[in-house]
Amino acid sequence: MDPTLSPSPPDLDLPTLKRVLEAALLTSSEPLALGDLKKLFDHDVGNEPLRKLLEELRTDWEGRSVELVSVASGWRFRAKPEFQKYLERLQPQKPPRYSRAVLETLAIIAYRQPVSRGDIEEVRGVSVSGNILKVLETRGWIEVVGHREVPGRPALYATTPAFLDDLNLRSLEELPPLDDLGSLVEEREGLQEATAETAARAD
Amino acid sequence: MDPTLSPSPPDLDLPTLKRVLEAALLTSSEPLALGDLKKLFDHDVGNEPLRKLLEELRTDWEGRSVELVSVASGWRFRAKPEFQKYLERLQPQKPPRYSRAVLETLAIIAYRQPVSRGDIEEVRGVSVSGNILKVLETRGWIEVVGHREVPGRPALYATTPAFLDDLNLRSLEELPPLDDLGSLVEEREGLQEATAETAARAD
Amino acid sequence: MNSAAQAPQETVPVSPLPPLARFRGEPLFELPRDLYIPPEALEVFLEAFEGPLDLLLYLIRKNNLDVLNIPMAELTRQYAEYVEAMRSGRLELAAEYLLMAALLVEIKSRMLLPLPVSSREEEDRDPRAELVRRLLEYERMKQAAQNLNQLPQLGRDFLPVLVWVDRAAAPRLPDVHPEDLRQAWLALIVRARAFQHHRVSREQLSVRERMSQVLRRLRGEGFLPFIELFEPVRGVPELVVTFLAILELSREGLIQVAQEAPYLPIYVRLAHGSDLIPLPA
Repeated sequence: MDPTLSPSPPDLDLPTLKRVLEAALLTSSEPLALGDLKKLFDHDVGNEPLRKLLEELRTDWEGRSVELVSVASGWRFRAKPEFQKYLERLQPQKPPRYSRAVLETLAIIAYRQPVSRGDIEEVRGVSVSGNILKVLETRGWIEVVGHREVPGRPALYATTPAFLDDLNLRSLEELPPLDDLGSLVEEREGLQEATAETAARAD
Repeated sequence: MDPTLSPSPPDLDLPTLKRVLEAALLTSSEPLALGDLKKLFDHDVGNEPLRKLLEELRTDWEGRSVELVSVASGWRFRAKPEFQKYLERLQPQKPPRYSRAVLETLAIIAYRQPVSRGDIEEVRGVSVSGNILKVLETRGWIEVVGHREVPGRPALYATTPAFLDDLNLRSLEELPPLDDLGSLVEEREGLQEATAETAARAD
Repeated sequence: MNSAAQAPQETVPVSPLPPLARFRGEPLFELPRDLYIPPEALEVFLEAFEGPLDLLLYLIRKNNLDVLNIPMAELTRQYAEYVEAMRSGRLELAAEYLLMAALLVEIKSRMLLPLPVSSREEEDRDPRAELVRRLLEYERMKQAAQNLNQLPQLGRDFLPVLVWVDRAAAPRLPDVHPEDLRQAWLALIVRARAFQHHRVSREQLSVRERMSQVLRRLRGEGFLPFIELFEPVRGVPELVVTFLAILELSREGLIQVAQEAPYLPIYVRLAHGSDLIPLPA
């Protein structure tokens, strides 16, 4: 236990605090934010001591089959992916595998958010069925975050924190960077404009 | 690791077997029977080695906030009951409430102690079921401190130090004073409000 | 997209995606070089493409064409042949495919026209620019979709830990606040319409608390010396409260106070009728 964590809170000693944190994280089906974790205790545990305890817990669990990870909505325990090949044998049903249409729609929303259905259709060159958006909404990965102020007020979609959680990411910045297609793009007279525009949209 | 657990299974060493078992048990919401756990591995792990590994895991987890238990349908990890009071704070559930009868009985004992069941009935104007007193005794909030020397020698109830602790009081004198009740009751509106509120709280 | 697309070769692997289509049970990872598509497979081919942009990209990559310098005539011809093959298969062809065919023809025709002398600004504008921009953006998103799909995913590639909490093992007990007791008392008074009788002062409450304490102290004891019930260190008010409590207990017949003779020690005991314990000598 780190001695710099003093002053000790009035009603619980640090080892007990840590045990309570561990119990909460092991029994929660969702990641727990610092704010959630504070609710566990009567007295106010500061952010810094809490983070230190969480880091200690993470270290305690190193080398096990289960690890403590920090994702967009907070902290959670998960089984390491390398154990999935065993664990999936106990899974009664196979997890969903998404079609290309769903994955492309998700990618456009993730990288270009907030986007309307029309924006998605513009990129994909085909109409986007309501079903595709529903699959992603049901999974809790996308949500309507507003409406564009144009006729029809189309809904604007963005990804949710749960999307990042489920991919074990803390922020959109941790998404794989968009491929640099520069190697394909050779400067051509008359096409500089198009290239510049493409580059601008990639930002 | 117990050396008698040989022969080692062909594809996994015992520490890995144990890690897989632990991951399976930590990620399963249902108890896992030996038969389920065997499905994790390609080769046949005998019941005996499996039980030994489970016993080892149980010992490994001793003293933590979570324990490995064997129930009718198999093995599962569960939070120790003594940690539940913390974990419940993460649930936004409405806390249970005592009925009006229980609260009134407790109020009479708190303000008028030591009192007999007859005293309580006289104030409440209705009979007091033994169940109500039992709820409060089981909670550790009231106890029999003596008997009145009248026919039947009725038990006299008083509140306990635990009652003061749980209500965060240092002494009975810190209970809300009743002196100002007169003014409240005299006001017709206040009375109706109070009655309505009491009725609402009794629900 | 990948280096394979750059190198000249007979066929171009489409991607690490699942087979492009299945034809008579055999997975097809690439489209045939020629335009012959078995009629039974037309529908699956169509499904294999996510739309006209996808088909165009396929044609460009397959022919190892430069995206930025698309030979419109050739691309338009190939595209039109695919679309015609799909149409002759009497498939319900999505309107987007026909729209794209029209766009390709339009671009092709604009490239044939001489540029108007007056519009200097338009001079640099290649009619293909917008198509190229869309193709590149689509290809980028197509690749991003594959990259996303390769990230470990909850449920598919890893499981969350979920340890059971047995709610029944330690059921939650109701919380009671001092104010609840006051409210309960208030309700009683309102009901009895006799609050004057039940008015309890602070002093009385401390006496009643001490009464309980004295009873508790005497429980299981025989006679206890009177003075042992007092703790002088707690001050005079405490002594008075204790004395009042003993008087009240005695008045209510709850305790028995005994003194064998004047000036001898006073003893106190619970007023039990049955288990009489003799007064200490």
